[in-house]
Amino acid sequence: MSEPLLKVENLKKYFPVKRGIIEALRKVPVRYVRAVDGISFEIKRGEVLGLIGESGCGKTTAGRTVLRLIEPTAGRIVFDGTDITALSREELRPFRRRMQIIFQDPYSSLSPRMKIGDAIAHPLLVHGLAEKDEAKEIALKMLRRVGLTPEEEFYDRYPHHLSGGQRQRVVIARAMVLKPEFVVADEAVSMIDVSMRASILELLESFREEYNMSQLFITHDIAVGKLIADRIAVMYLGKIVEIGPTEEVLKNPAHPYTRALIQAVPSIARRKREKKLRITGEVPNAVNIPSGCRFHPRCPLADELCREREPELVEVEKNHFVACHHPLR
Amino acid sequence: MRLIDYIINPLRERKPGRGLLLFGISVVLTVIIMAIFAPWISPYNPTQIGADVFAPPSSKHLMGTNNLGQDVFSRIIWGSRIILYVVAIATTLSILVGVPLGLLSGYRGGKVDRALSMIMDSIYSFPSLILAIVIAVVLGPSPVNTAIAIAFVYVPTYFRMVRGQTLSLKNQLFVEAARAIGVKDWETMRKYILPNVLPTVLVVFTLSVADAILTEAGLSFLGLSVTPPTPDWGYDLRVGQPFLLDGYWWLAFFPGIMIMLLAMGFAMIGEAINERLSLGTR
Amino acid sequence: MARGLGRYIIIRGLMIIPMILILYTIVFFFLRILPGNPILAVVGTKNIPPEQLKHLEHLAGLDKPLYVQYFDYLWKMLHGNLGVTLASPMGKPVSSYIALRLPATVELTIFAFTVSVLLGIATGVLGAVKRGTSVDTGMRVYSIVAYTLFIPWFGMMLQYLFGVKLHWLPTSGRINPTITSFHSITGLYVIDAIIERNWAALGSVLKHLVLPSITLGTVLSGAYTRLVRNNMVDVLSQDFIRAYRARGVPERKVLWYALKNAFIPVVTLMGLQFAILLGGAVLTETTFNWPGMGTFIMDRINYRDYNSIEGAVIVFALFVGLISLTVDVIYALLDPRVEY
Amino acid sequence: MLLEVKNLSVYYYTLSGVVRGAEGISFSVREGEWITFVGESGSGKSTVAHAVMNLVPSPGRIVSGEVLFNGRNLLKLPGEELRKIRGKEMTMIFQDPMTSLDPLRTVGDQMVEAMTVHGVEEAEAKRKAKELLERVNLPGDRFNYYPHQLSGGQRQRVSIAIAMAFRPKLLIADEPTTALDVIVQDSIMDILNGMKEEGTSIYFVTHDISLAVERSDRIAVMYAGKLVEVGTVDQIVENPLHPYTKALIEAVPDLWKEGKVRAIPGYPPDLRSPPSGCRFHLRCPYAEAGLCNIEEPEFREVEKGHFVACHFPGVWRK
Repeated sequence: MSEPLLKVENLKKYFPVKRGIIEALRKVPVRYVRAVDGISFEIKRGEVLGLIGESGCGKTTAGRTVLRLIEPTAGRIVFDGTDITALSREELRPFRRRMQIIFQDPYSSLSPRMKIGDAIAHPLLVHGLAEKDEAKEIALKMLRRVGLTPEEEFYDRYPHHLSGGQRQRVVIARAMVLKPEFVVADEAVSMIDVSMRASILELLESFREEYNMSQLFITHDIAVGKLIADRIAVMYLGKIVEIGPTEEVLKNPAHPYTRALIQAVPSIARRKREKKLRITGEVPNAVNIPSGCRFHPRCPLADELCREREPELVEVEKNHFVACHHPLR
Repeated sequence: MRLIDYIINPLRERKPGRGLLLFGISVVLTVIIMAIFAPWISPYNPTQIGADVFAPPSSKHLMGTNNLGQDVFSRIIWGSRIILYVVAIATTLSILVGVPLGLLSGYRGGKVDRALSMIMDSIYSFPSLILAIVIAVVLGPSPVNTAIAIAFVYVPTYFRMVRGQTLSLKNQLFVEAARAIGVKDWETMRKYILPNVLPTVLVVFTLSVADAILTEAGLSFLGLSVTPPTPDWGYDLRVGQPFLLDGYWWLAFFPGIMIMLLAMGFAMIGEAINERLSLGTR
Repeated sequence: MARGLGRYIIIRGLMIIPMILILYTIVFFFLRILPGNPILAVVGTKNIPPEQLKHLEHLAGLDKPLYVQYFDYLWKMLHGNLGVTLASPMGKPVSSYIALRLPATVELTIFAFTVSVLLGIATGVLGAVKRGTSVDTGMRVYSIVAYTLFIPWFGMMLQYLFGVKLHWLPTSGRINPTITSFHSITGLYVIDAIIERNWAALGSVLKHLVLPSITLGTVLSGAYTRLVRNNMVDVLSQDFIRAYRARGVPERKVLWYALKNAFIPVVTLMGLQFAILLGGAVLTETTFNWPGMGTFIMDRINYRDYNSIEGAVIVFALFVGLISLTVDVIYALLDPRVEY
Repeated sequence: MLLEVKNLSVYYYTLSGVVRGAEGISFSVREGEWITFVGESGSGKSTVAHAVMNLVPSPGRIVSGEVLFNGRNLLKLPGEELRKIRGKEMTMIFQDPMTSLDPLRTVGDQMVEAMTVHGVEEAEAKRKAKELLERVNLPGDRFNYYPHQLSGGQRQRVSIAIAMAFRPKLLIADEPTTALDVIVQDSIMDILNGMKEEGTSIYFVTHDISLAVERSDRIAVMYAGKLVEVGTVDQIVENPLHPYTKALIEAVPDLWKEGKVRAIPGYPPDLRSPPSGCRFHLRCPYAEAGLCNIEEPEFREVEKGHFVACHFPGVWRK
């Protein structure tokens, strides 16, 4: 089996909570939001890993930390055999070409005062991949490729002339123009209308095939994850609680939280849902993380063990790992 | 969008704010033309003392004459030169200092940013006219010194605005995208942040020019800007005050009106652009 | 809660210190470090005996090294000692002059401030409620015109109209000099007159206050008009306002809640506006011959009395600092989202 | 009929032109039913919901139509009469729980006020407010909290609790779960369902058609400011007649459906200058030149209770 393209080991990102002047003077210890609290995963070439969780679970921070857009607190990120965790910004620059990000909000992802053609051409100039004229040619081709035609006309437009769906195509084009090997797609279709969502997903899929590109696809919507991911990782309060092949995880969720999430998703195909597992309450604050299993206060199956000991990820099925003392089977 | 479009587009489109803009631009242009062509437009020598004192406005003296028999209209025309000159220098200086400092401070953050912000905030929160008075007194009365005094008190205005904008732009996804692409810091500032700050700079520019005009007029009203007999609106207003109470209203009336028209012109341009901006770029 | 607020006030109070230090340093830099011997500037000639010059310099503390001067003055300042005047009358404590002049400025600014806020809120709310109509446009134009009114000119026109033409109101000073029965205690004449139950004096004091406070207040109201109007429009379009209406809350109450929300940013503006108000006070005082801090500075400038100017600036800085502290506290009390 | 909307049109008079937000909308809501309006952003679904409350935000204006609530036209009612109905007989909850409560007042204050303005005694209102909080699964002590101290889900519960105060005949819920996570969404939907069981008609607005199918009785589909199809859930899901409805169902990612989703080609039209004829014809695979692009289809009843505005309803099955 080939070496994975991306390997993340025990990645952590803690944000300090702001203290007032008095607290600082009194030397009250700094408290941390443990946004990402030790996650590990691998992504193979051409593979899509869906990272799923509710708001505040740390999935977005995880995506940014993997790209070192946010500096990790601890852990290791290995990209194509190179440990990029400690590289300087200068040393990191060549890797920037090989890994890219697509954001959720197509409105703030583009500079309002930069022509969309220039936005797409600029990455090429930054990495010295093309001269000005050539970069423009490539950008025009890219516009055509993402379906913004006539491309000459679109090149000179500013983002405010475009709809959300069109902007997201520009954002994708800007990321794809560097032919990256790995892309973090952070809720890339959440703000796109349903009728256009599928076409954006198709576009990403076509680039994945063309470049044999890996993706970390971050989403809160399991149904979207099901469509695009080869494997799925479910995050809760900074931890991965379950990870495995998409089909397997969705058919046989082993973690109570995963099952609850799946049950809560509305569906047309299955209009009346069974609701065996009721979970209550809301995700707690990532500053005060519950002891033991962090899901235990909301878990109907929790017992003494869950309150005391934090479960490790264990393999319940081939390639299917779950962090639960009482996995559902 | 080019910066100039923020002025031209609203002029072309029939939308609210167009009236303001038209008014503002025509007033400002008129004063600029007055200043440039003063020697040709002005009917009399503005410093020429005449026997015909306190002549009320008439066809001979459009705005009357003052206590020294000088033609008020000619003094108004020549006076536009000083105020424009001072305000132009002052604004250029404060933009040249304030904008880059604000950009850097906001983008880099850290201790330097905190110290700089504190200094700027202190100056900003202090009555600018009083500070300008102190500086102008120390430097001595001359148009250049007045300009320096005004520039000093308006640096924080630009600094704070640019810094604030930079801070919020820094959190926008497109700046993060620039980092993800691998764009160097100074280029991020130049290509991604600065162009987005400039429209707001334009608004602050027009509004602070309006402010600077009033400050300049204030300083010269207090006798801290030019030495007589140089024609100057603020100074002429001061000279006119005692005579106003005697009923010679035209000595004070016209210089004051001019000061306010010019300030209003810039403020209205600013208001119109601001409205355009707050409508969003969408 | 009360304890938290006390703590908050102390922390905010401490934050004034660096601000005053910075301003002190800037003024010190301009007045002492830039070339030019203030004593010579005062005396206006170099032909004075060296001993006398030495004596004068010693009196002003100018013979010491700069850093000693810097900390000396700072130390004295902490004890409320702002040095002595450097020009006629020479050697008098600056603080006694300021004690005499400051109340006049405080009184003027309080009245002007009230005028500006009331006028600003009234015009702003009117603009917002009549949004998009000609009333709204009128209020917008009012805001710009008020903002760009030149204080001396506006003051003079009011003087001309109400003083010279109509003889309704006095055009200079704080009180009619023919009222001899009046003695100032606090320096705030309105309060003094009330304490003394001297109604004739009160009437005269109030009459003298009308034109200066309207002049200064109108000019300052423009910024409020604009902010109140825009905030109000903003708040009125928010969901919670619609939610109030959807619940059948009477429109009068809804507007009141909207105003409360729109008012919070206005509080922040008040701090900054107060600084502008003080600046405008200099021009107003000059125009109306008002014996306050502004005219004091202008008087001393004629004598190049740098100590007095420095002292006055420090007092202004303190004033501004206290105002911003007050504003912060009001803000914290009004907005439950502020944590303290 | 509890609510009858006839030929309602709402235009937004923006600086860049007149946006025809909703045009010629007619439908009705029965007592005790749950009707869901589905549409993408800009379809006019929220506009209609606001118009029913006579709460169209500026610069929008209701340019024509009638909103009959229990037979009375809300658009013609004097302010005080309307106020008495709002909050008591019909009420509304909004999309963004972060902005739908007054940030300066406690939850309790706002709850109590909602009752006292309709004549409930203060003490009684307080007692009832705490009871209502418990009914939406919030501890009674939240009464003294300010909105910013609550999470989005909790705030939305507060809004619903306020809406429950008088057991209204109609609750309009404008995308109340869009800003919330799925598990919280599910519990909010359950609470709304509880209200329905107590006799309140639910007028639900969502962009997510899959959210509509489980609890609704009927679904109304909107596209580009027009109502294109109305029917029972079965009619809409099993037997959609408008090409847009069909395409929308096929475009939604679904956990329990095999196979790919299909995008609808093109983009929604600009409502400042909507296309002539059927507004969907530019994106419709079945559009016929000379008819669909010229003549606007009539909104008509094709089978019992199943309305559609299409020249060729269900054409793909022929």
